[in-house]
Amino acid sequence: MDFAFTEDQQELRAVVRAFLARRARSEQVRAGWEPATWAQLIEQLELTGVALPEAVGGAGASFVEAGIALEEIGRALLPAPYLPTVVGATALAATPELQARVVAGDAIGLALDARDPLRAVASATARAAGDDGDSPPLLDGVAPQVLDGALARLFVVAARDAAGEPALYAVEAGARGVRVVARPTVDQTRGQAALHLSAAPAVRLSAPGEGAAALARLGETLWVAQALEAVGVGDRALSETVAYLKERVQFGRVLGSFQALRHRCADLAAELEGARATAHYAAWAVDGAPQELAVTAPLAKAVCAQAASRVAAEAIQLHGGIGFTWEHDAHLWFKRAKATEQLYGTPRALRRLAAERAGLLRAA
Amino acid sequence: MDFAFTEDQQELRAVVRAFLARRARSEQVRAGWEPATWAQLIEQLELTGVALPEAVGGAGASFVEAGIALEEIGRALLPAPYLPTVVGATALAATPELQARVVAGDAIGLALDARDPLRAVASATARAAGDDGDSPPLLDGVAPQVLDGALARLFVVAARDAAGEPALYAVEAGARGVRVVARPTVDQTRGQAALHLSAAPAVRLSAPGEGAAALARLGETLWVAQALEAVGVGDRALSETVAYLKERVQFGRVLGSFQALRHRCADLAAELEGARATAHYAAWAVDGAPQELAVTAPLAKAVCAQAASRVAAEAIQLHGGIGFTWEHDAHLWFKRAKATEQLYGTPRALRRLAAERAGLLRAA
Amino acid sequence: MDLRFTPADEAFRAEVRAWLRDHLVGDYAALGGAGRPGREHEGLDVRMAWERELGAAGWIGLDWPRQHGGREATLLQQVIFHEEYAAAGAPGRVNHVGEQLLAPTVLAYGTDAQKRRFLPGILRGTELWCQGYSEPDAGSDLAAVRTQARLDGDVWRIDGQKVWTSLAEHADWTFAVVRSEPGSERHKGLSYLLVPMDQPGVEIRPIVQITGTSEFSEVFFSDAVTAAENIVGAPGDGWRVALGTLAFERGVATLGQQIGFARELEEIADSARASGAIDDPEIADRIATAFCELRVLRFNALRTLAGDPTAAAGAASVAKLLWAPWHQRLGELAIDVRGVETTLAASGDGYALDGDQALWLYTRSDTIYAGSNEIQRNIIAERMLGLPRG
Amino acid sequence: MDLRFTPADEAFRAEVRAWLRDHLVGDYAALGGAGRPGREHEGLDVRMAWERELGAAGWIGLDWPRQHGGREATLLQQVIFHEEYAAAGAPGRVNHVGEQLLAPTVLAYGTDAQKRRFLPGILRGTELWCQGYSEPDAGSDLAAVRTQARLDGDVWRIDGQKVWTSLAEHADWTFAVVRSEPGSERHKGLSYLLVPMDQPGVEIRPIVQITGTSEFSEVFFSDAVTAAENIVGAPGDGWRVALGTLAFERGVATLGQQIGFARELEEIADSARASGAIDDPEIADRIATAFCELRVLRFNALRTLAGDPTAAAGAASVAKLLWAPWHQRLGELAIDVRGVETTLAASGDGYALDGDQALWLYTRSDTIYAGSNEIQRNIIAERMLGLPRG
Repeated sequence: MDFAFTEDQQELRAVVRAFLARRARSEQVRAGWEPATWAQLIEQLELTGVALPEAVGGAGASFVEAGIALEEIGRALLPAPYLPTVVGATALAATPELQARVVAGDAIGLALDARDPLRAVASATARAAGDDGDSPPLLDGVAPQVLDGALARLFVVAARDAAGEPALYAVEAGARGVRVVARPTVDQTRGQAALHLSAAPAVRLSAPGEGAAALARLGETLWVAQALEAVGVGDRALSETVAYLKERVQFGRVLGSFQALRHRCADLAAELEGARATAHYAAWAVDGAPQELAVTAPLAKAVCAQAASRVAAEAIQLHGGIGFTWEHDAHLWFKRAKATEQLYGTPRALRRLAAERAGLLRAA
Repeated sequence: MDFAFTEDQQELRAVVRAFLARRARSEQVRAGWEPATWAQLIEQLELTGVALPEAVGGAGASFVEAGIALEEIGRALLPAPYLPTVVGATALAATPELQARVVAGDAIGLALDARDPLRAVASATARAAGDDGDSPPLLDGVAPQVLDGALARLFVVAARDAAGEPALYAVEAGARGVRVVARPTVDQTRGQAALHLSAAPAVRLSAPGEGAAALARLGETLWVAQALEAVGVGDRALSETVAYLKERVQFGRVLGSFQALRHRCADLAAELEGARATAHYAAWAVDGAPQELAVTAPLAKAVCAQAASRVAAEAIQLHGGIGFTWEHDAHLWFKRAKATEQLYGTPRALRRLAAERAGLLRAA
Repeated sequence: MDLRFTPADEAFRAEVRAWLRDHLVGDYAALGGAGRPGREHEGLDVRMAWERELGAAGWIGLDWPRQHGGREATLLQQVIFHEEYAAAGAPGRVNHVGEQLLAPTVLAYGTDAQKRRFLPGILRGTELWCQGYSEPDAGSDLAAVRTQARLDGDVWRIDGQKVWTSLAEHADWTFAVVRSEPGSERHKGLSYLLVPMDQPGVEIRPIVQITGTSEFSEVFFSDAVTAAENIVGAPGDGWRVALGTLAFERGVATLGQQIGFARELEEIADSARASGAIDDPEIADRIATAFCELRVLRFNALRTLAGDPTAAAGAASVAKLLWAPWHQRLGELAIDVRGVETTLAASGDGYALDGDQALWLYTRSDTIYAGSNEIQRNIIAERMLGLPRG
Repeated sequence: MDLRFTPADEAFRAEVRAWLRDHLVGDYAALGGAGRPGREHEGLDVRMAWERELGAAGWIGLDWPRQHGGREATLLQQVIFHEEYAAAGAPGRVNHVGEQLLAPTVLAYGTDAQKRRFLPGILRGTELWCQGYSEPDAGSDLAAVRTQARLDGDVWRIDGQKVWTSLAEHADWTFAVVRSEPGSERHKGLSYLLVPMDQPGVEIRPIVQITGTSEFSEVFFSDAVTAAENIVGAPGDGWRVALGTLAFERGVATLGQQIGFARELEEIADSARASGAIDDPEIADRIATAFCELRVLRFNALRTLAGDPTAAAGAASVAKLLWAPWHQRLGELAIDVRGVETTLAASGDGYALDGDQALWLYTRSDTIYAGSNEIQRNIIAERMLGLPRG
């Protein structure tokens, strides 16, 4: 067992962090989606393909590497559709041509239920018997909250097939019957859109009988990705807060020398360390021990999102008045952390799910 | 509106506190029930009759005065059946001869459901039509957890009458069909006993049709009494902890000068101040605004018991190793506070009850 | 101990209620909760007119001496006024700072001339005030004053910056704590000046907050002037006067504030019932807990205001340390009741939030402004518990 | 990053498991969890025999150098041993202090003669040790040592008192930090002495705890003696040696400890299912939360032990600050699942508690002993976050 990142992995983290230090400064993050930055993320850093097979142009590494990127991108709050893209790409194993497009930079939107990603949001119409034949299946449905949906070229849709079974489909953003409506968000560093499907042609991604498993796997990968991103946000919030406390003088002393504040930072650091270990373990489990994800993924999301929220809330408090201004980034961390808690299952719901799956809450 | 205690009330508090400083020192508290102390409480301080009418020998004051005694006795952890006696006495309005016995020092045991004091624990047998006639009603049932039950001369029993309606009865401890079995307790400063009634002759306390209201009133008074006692326990735990922190030197400084500890004490003090105001308001409401008790009593118990528990838990922590020893009193406060939380409705259950009664949680 | 209001108090309550019923109509009634925390800049013209209505009817300066136009109302009558005012849904006051902070300071420390000059404008609702205490690098450390003032003939000349000033662009005057003795440190060498806002030397820049709205401003003084006599107390005695101002905050508005809190909680519970979120036991417990704790806030405020003398030291800090985190938790609850949809902003120009979202974000400031949680804990530890400073 | 155990590790695990299966039988198996926290004095004779069994089979001193009889096992192999040991339900070890604290100290700082004298007794399970660090008025301040020692010819003479000593009445030896330079202060002038317990100058008084049982003792030294050569390190260098001892605590037993935690949690969940308390959503959430957080403890321990170098500074403090309050909350949960009946003590002589009650009370000490929460927060703030001391 080796819990240390390899030298290559450490190098990857350093490169991504250095890139984001240049391209995701506060004013850039606030300016929103920047296609040129995304292009560099694809072309220079090859981040969308990092966990995809070499056969489709990817780097053939594991989700651990994608996780490093997720953590760093979360840390920087880069406004880019990396999370849904790298998660959605894991559902494209049967369609190498679509994976190749992801490697080339096509962003994915996850058309999932924002409360419970294991539920279908659309259904394949019975009138088109396309599930088995030549004509493509047609999807109807609405996903009201698709992260970064307005930037997606491709949607991965959780739907019921014509037989009523769960299945995953891919839908082109530009296809007929597809309508994408951007929606304003509280977390201004990440957009959402509503996806309306009306007899939209789709490509089936999951084999018959395996849809539920594919959807579960997608949801679990999503939770792991959220956990990693949250750890990045929490790490940023804590490290900037600690740096501020070391500088800021009040009552003739550096704020960080006040024991009450030091102890609160220590509690946050301990919680965040636990969350970080959990997120890293979960990132490894995506490829290394997928059978553990049923329990580990929901708990990782629950634990990490909550840690990030607590750190970000304290970051505002510990910054005092300045932390309450629009100008300071503290509110961006806070809003992202809370949105991560809210999207795709609350910490409480996911804790319960994890404990149920572990057999602890099953009725006797 | 005047929230200040009168001079007489302040004098009462001072007298009771001075008495307990002599008669409820740690070693006395640990030695358990001391009849001579109880006798002085009755004869010198006249505390069991403080809220009872002058006609039965009482002082004719209000439950505020009883509340002062409850708070101080809680503060001292005096092992004596004052709480059930003073609460039970409020149910004896229709039986002045029984109230007179309370004034004279007969302790009362509350035969209530320890989880929910509003539920009956016994029932009057149908075979004895005594509810209306000359022969006394006979009670059957078990109250497994009666506070200080082994010291009671008289039990107030929540039962169903022969018609199945809730009613309150009085049962003599020495009567036939009455069996009292002392039970060891975790909080060693307050005993419990199981009360077994088997066709035990009883005196009906509540008029037909008014039993539910009488039982509700008894339960609410009990919650207020618990709240007051808990505030006393919390006040003792906090004040002794603060005193300890002012004396104890570590790392070359008085412990109480460490800001992390000062801030925690401040949080506890704030919570306790809120609880104290609530308990005092509730004590006044028993006689001053009984219509408010339906909401105020359960919330007072919930808030005050929780405050006492938090303070007592922190008292152990802030005392360090010595706070974990049998020799120090911290565990006595801690065990009493927890028992108060557990007995007669948990804080969570009582918060819910209060909110339901206030109409906040009723279904739309 | 008798927690009923007296007949005289009830009569006063009836008088307040009747007046509000008759006068809080039309434009005034249409304001709703405008001007309350998070909405301080709404409907300002109408609210200024409303302030003058209040003044004309004698509802300003309730507790002032009669000789200065007050009613010498008791503490409880002031409480009653604020309760009724809140219960009627009357708009947020525009001159809280003038009436509750500056006026008592002038009454306590001011000259007769100052009383004649400044009290009537407050009493009639015609002169608005803003506060000039906080400075950019000072944070909770009020003594870290760097704004300078020097006496130049018959005027004070002022240079420096204040921050977190409410309603600065509408105020006619500010009271500012300034360093009048060059080279002095901390509490020494400070003076308490009254400065007109409408002059070239005063510049105001709004501070945008995490809600995207602006409730506070920075105020820059560049050779700003005020007449030499506009100093309260002696030169160099400003710290004592400034602390005096803070001490006048007796919390009479607390119970009125709690009526607003109760309304917010009821709206959240209504929303939870309508959506079915109330059936989530965690949500139900959080609503129940908020309800119980709000009652605790009320009992605690009554105990302080209706005079249990043992509750004096640190009572204001206890009240703040209880209500600010309570309100913050309420803000969290407001969006948790609705769930993931609250990640979506309201439609509208720019960054638009609905009421729940605004409450959630705005309440982050409750534990910071007017004495942060940390400052309150320091005060309680020191004054109530007697624990020594580190 | 590869979080699978290697085949070599799995083989080691199989070896441990097989040995335990074959040897943890009869009286040993009957001990159950005896000796675990809260039950440290149970079945001591059998456990001492069991310690000798372990020693004879080479399961003590796993990581010691081969020349001293160890296996030079890796950190992960030690972890595996503790996991299997806990999973098998083997009894609490009687000589943790000797094996995990004293032995590494002697290996690092001791003379060859000390190694020859003291290591074999630990290795074979024949000599038991207890710790002599804490003093009555010191609390968390380990440098506040008042126990005196002076060299008198060929012996050290020791006077003073130690406290919170586990298994003092069964230990053959103690290692004590003493003040050997009269008038010295704090970290200076201390020495690290090895002192035989069985002598007239050593008196032991048990400390009764809030559970009514006694896990610790006070140890009084009144002209107690030990040979001059029984000093580890130089005279006056005791602080460095004592800190070294603490640093040897690498947490290899952590994952084994967590297996015990998981068993406690499962028993609580079983109890909740049996009684129906599991249908109370608050209880269910607390069980779920405890489960998730226990996994976090595991991942955190794996990260530290399997070597993410970025997790080094303060990692032990993070682990302690996470597990101690977790275990305390578990104790609360244990009695809350059962409710009001847990106010009744168990029947039996004197003050008798059942397992849930004992867990509830015993875990109050988890946040105090072996570095209180407060000490851990200080360490994390300083070493991990670099925040300056006050």
